[in-house]
Amino acid sequence: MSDERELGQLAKAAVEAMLFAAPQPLTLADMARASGMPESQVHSALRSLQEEYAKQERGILLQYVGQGYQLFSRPEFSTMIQELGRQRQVPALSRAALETLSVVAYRQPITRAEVESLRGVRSDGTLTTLSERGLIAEGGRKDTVGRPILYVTTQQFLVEFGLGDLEDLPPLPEDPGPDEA
Amino acid sequence: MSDERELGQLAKAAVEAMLFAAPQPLTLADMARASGMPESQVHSALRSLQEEYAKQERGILLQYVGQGYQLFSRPEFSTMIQELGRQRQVPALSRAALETLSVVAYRQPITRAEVESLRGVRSDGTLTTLSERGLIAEGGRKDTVGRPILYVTTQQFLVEFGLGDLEDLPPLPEDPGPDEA
Amino acid sequence: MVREAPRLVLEAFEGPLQLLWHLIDRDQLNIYDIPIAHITEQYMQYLQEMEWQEIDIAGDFILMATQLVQLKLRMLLPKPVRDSDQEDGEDPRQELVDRLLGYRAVQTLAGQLEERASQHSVHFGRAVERGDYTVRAPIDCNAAQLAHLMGKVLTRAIPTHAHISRQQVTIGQCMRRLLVRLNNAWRRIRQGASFSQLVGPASRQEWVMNFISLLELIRRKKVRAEQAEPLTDIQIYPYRARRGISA
Repeated sequence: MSDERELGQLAKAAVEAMLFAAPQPLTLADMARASGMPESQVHSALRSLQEEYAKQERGILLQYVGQGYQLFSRPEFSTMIQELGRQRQVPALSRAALETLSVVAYRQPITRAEVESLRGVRSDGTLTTLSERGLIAEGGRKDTVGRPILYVTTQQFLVEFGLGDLEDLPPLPEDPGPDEA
Repeated sequence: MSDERELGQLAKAAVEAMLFAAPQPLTLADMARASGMPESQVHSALRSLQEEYAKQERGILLQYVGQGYQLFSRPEFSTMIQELGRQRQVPALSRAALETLSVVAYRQPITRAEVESLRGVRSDGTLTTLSERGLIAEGGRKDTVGRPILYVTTQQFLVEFGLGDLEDLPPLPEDPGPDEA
Repeated sequence: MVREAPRLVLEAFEGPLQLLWHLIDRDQLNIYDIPIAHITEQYMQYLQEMEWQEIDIAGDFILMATQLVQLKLRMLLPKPVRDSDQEDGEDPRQELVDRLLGYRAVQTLAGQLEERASQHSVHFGRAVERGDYTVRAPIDCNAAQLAHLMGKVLTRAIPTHAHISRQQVTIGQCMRRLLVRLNNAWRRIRQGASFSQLVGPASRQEWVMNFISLLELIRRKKVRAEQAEPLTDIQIYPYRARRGISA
């Protein structure tokens, strides 16, 4: 009896750990496969976790969204969390990095050499910074000599700049274009 | 009396929510500012959360890293989590870079020349790599001829190496001295 | 003299101090009483046998070699007349010993740090993009500023780089071609077309051109574009589909 309780406790902890750390919503099958537990056990662990979160006035909650389970912070604390987001500044991007980012955004996919030719300065450092920040990524190789890397902006770029899509990029100022040129 | 308990419960839930949602370690000050609670209350909420996580056989734990608090999954579930697609983030540094990093960590603030004299080799390349990785940064200039750059480790260094503070660095190996040799 | 020596790669050693430690360990020498003549000889032999691949590192090894030779000479010379400032019996090897011990400490620390990181790596923080209530990392810039910066880049780039203007002509051609094809598709089936259909088989260069053209067409309200999700194909419609295409 006490063994069973302990097992249940362990299953709950395992499920909580998986939900906490997994990069996407998890299905019963995902968790069963990863943990080696039967789905029924995962399921009852999920149920008791959900109850516990609800009962104990916790800061997080468990929801079934789409086709998987996911942890969320409780909505009543979202103001605080937004407040935190406003305060904690990720180190601001340098002017050079922003410039490189705009070139990639408007001219993607684009090679380093093309970025440099447009900016007129070496840009490998800023491209690295932007990649590390997750704002740009490799989007294949160009079919020319040396098959250089092509850079594109990422989904995170759209999210962080509040853009729905690349088409939401603001129009370029005073770009003459073929018709008016 | 019951009000006080309720307030404590609410503080704990708020702190948990903030820690859960934040993508990086949060300081006491961060959480106090965002929630409007006094730091002392945030502190006691952190303590009771930490105790609870430890006592209740939970899937997550609370750690002090990079001068802030962060939630992590418990290490015993790391295999499952890797099974679900997360990868262990061990800083991939060359031996030379690690050596340079430890010199900077223990001797900061330190100039390039001082690093090189300790290591016996040129270290400009590894210092650049470490700066680009965000593990070290310029921390002013030394007041000597040429005003050389002084290097210090960053918060990211603490975070990536799981250190709360510089005092958490492993102790310096003791020099046995000629007697014991 | 041709000699069959084991080919050692210099980079196997991080530096001269590591090489010296290798020799000390190999020959089981006492660090506090290093036989300088012996170690210098061994060190020089290594240097001769090594492959020199990176001149920067080679310099560090050679510097150490000269320091060792100097030290050896000092050991051989009769003791100088006692300097009033210098303590009696100061061992000329002391500085080298200090450096070697310092270096070994550094190596130990590097190992400990690595171990530390490895222990920490089984702690997973949350994967951050997830969840509706997650904090977004704020960026000190907005999309309008990006456009502004890009505009500046362009005005700076156009006069100095001839191929930029050539590219702009090509974009014009691309835009017209895209519109004609879209127009045809619309007349034929009264439906929009996907970007990849419109472009057809093309080189990457042409894809770039076409995409830029598309952005420009959108900006000028010649076409509307929809994309269900990032990285999926883009559906394009004439901007005023009911009235046909103005171009």
